[in-house]
Amino acid sequence: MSKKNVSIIVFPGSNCDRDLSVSIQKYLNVKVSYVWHNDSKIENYEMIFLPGGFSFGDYLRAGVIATKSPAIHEVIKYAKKGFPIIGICNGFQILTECNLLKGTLLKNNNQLFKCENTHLKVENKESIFSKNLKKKVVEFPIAHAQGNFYTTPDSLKELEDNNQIIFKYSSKNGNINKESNPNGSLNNIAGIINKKKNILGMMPHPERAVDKFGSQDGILFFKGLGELL
Amino acid sequence: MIYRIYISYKEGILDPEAEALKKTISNMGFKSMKNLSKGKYFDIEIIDSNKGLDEIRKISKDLLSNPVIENFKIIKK
Amino acid sequence: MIYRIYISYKEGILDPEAEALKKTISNMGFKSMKNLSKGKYFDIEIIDSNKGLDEIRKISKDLLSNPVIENFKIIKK
Amino acid sequence: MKEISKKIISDHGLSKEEYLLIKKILKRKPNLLELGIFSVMWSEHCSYKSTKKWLKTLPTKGENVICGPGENAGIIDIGEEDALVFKMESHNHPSFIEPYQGAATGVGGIMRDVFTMGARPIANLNSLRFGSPKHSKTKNLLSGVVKGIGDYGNCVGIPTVGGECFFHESYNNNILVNAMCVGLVKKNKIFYSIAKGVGNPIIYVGSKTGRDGIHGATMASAEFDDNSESNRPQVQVGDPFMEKLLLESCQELMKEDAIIAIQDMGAAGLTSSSFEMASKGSCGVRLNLEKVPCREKNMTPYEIMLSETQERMLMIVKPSKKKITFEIFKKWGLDAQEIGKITDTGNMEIFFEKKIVGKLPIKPLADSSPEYDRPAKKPAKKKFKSVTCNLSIQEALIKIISSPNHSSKKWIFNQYDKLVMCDTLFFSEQADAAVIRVHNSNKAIAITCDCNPIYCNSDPKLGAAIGVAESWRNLIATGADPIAITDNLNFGNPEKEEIMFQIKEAINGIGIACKALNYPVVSGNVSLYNETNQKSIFPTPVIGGVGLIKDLSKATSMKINKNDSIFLVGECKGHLELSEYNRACNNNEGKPPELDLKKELRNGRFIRNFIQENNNIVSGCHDISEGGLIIALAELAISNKKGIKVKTPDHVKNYERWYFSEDQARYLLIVKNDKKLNEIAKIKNIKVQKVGEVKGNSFSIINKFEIPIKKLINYNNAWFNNYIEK
Ligand SMILES: Nc1ncnc2c1ncn2[C@@H]1O[C@H](COP(=O)(O)OP(=O)(O)O)[C@@H](O)[C@H]1O
Ligand SMILES: [Mg+2]
Repeated sequence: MSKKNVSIIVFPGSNCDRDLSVSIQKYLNVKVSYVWHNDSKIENYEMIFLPGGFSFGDYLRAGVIATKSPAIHEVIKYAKKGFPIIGICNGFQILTECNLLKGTLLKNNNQLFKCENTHLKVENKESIFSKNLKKKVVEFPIAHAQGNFYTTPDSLKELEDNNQIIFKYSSKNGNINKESNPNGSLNNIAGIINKKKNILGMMPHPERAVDKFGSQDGILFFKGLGELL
Repeated sequence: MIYRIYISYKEGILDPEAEALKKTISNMGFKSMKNLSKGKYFDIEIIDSNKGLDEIRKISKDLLSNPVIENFKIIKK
Repeated sequence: MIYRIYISYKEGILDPEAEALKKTISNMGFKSMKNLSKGKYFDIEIIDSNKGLDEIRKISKDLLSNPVIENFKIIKK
Repeated sequence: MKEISKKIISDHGLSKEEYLLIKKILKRKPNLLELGIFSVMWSEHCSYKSTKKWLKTLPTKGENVICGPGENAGIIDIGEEDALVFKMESHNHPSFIEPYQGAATGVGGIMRDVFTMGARPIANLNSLRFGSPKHSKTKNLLSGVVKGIGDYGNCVGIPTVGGECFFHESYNNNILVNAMCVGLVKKNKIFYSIAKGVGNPIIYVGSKTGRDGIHGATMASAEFDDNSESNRPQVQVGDPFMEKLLLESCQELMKEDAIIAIQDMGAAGLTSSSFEMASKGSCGVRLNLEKVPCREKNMTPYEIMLSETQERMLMIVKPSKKKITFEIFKKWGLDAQEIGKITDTGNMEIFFEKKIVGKLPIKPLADSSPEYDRPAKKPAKKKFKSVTCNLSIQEALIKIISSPNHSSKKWIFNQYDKLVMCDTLFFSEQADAAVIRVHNSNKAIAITCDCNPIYCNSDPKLGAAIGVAESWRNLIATGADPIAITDNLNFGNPEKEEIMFQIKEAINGIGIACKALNYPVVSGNVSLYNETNQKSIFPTPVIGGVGLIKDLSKATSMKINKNDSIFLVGECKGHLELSEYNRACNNNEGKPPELDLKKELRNGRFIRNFIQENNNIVSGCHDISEGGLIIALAELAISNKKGIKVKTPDHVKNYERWYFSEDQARYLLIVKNDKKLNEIAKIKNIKVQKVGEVKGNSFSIINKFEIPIKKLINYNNAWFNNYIEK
């Protein structure tokens, strides 16, 4: 086991913190420190996770109230220094709300919460987060009401030009089409990174794909992160 | 003193909820509607008007609206 | 012709979102706020004003508002 | 103070006799506050006055039962240090008035009942009944209820893993929303609601009290009429975020050895929570109502005591732990207040701004809570004419799987987060019962809820017993050992003799089945007066069953693999009355199938042991229920997206009876090795016969018909999508 710890920031209303920590400890093989949203210092900043859930009830807009927490100022600090930051589901929403990632996540196009398995085409195989995935298409479940990715045409172009799109919802065979778009996301976008390429935000849940009763592609995802430490 | 802050979608941004409503309304047989858009508002009561208004501007910008997709407008009630 | 329909909670109904926002705003260090309430609005453009207004009333009652917990108010813009 | 008029008394749902009893207990006239307290304590909802006598007959003990009915929820032992806490509760009336909030707060309430005992909720289920899809209200009610259930559980982060949804015109104006929650606790960390220790502080925590649902508890016990909708009482609004904070802060506080007793403020709010805690601990309480955090201005003691604001808890803590208690709640951003003390007076003394505003003796009030033996009468037997059915097997199959009650419920459960907590092994439609891993262990639990109101309407006793047996079968089919049930008894007005008859019969049926299957009742809920304009719902005693899978690698779903053989375990007797097949032909009369509990046990044990001992050759298992053999087979094909070739055994003469009968005690067992199954079945003297094979891309009965699997799936998915979109 690596000596380093990684951090999971916990907000009131986070509910995937434990799930994430189980996967991280098991497959990334490191210890996890939970950082309470009110803490103004993050001790273990080599890798920081923002978990899924409903921080502050997702009132107003998913993720926005969390961006006012002291711990987020720290997250922004380490993000700027280039440490890897990973936001999953609510974590992704928080990252866009504090402008660490481009765009925003609107309500799903059918206005309903959606929980189902999705297939994701790995669009960028070079990023530090995806280079070890070794599969063209991975299967992770989604569970969200606000996962409809949107951004302005300019910034979409920027995301494309810089190869910042990591995952797109696709069919099992990797076809990106309307039928495989679960929530109306622009160009089927499911996960992106920032320009400096150290921050990942994604709606699907890799930590829910580590069991032999469902997909196990999440194991690849977490093992792949191991190299970053 | 109460200020009302209106939040609305920026022009050109598709509001799926409004789209869904339009569809429902026409399905319900209402034929007069030409267009529908929607927004939210917040009524904030403050103590002191100078500093208060300043705070309201900040709250509107930093919290209540999402600059990627929304505009806000502050009106004294 | 555009009508604006305001939807707000009936008095005494718990609005957990407003409660959460009040807390956040005061945690953000803004001290002037005495109270906050919120609502939504819809701008509906219609063709014909007589029948149209009638339809708007129906839409407001049957679709846009939840009469158990919400009030609505129609205003000509 | 307002004089108590006859009208006030009847507005409070109290009878003349009950009012006289109140005066006798108090030895004086009550004031309005006291009257209000009596009325909620003696409401059907809180006192079970019409059913208590019969509920006492249920079997509630067993080697695995740690806590039976009487507490917030029941508790069973699942080995090592672990126990499960579970209960089901109805939110029928509130959900009809405001489907989204009604259903959401139902989920919130049942979760609090579970975590108040120290458990962490690990699974939610729900059992829903709506009116005819053609009824003007049904669509809105369906969308609102499902969204309400989903949004609440999703936000708190508890997976909603199963349930049922059934449409029938008898629910047109009285829908049923029953929510079940299962929680996990360490056996030595269970918390109860027994107040102790004179002088100990009573702490209030959670949402501020508003004028929500005042009289909700009495409302839940009153029949609707056409005015109910306009006469709307204040509905309760749920705040799942607050619930999550309460859950986490209570879990944290429970580690501190601070809590003496704890209880959620459910129906009848502060009144019943404080009263019940004191009553169980045989002590008195003194409440200072001005200390209660209020959301609205000028709330009266009456309103504060009767408010049903959600997401509030009451607890008695050790005085030495007051500081840490407040610190923990503060960390979670919650308002906590000391609102009173435990006393030795035996009275509930209510103070408001230093003045005493109400005083009630606790024990006499509890002891004299009414218990009725209401008259019951068996309705006259109706004669019926059997209509012959002229649908072909294929037509009937398609009609049934594309009907509202049998089409895929994906539209519903895709709105539920089924996977949060990462321990869901199987959820609805993957297996007969949801299977959830006990976190960080090698065991799992299976959970299901069931009721067939069509059967219950014809024969409440047999119908209810079949409900118990079906839930037991569903657990067995996942490889679990069934342990215990919770129940939710939904009926019409008990003051009517034929309804009282249904209630007594159903409870009797549950008791008989539970005794025979060694499957005790550890908790439950009763919802009466589900009628509008004299029209009652079908009797709907919903059974929530829980079982244990000691080795989770043996958990079994409805999985089938190519080239597997499908065997029918159990006997076909050809009972078609009240079957889906008959109903598809508008033939709605008759008796439910016969239930032989001995055979049920024998077949169930066989399946359970076979799954456990020969797991390597078992692919899946599925019980046969509504729709009969052919629907069970079609469900396997649909959920696996795989073709099945069905072969009719040579001895079969009547195809309709063979494929559609709803005889009990039957399963489909899907195996990789025919010989082994035949051998073992022979030794155990169990009737098994091969009915099909997993092959190809279509669903077919040899020499009868063939439907491409994609088409079959479309039939099964179409109804919900079309219904909601339109
Ligand atoms: N039908 C029933 N079968 C078994 N136990 C029941 C039934 N109905 C109620 N109970 C038990 O009676 C007690 C009181 O229930 P209830 O008033 O619903 O509690 P709460 O107000 O906490 O929700 C509980 O312990 C419950 O399990
Ligand atoms: Mg309770």
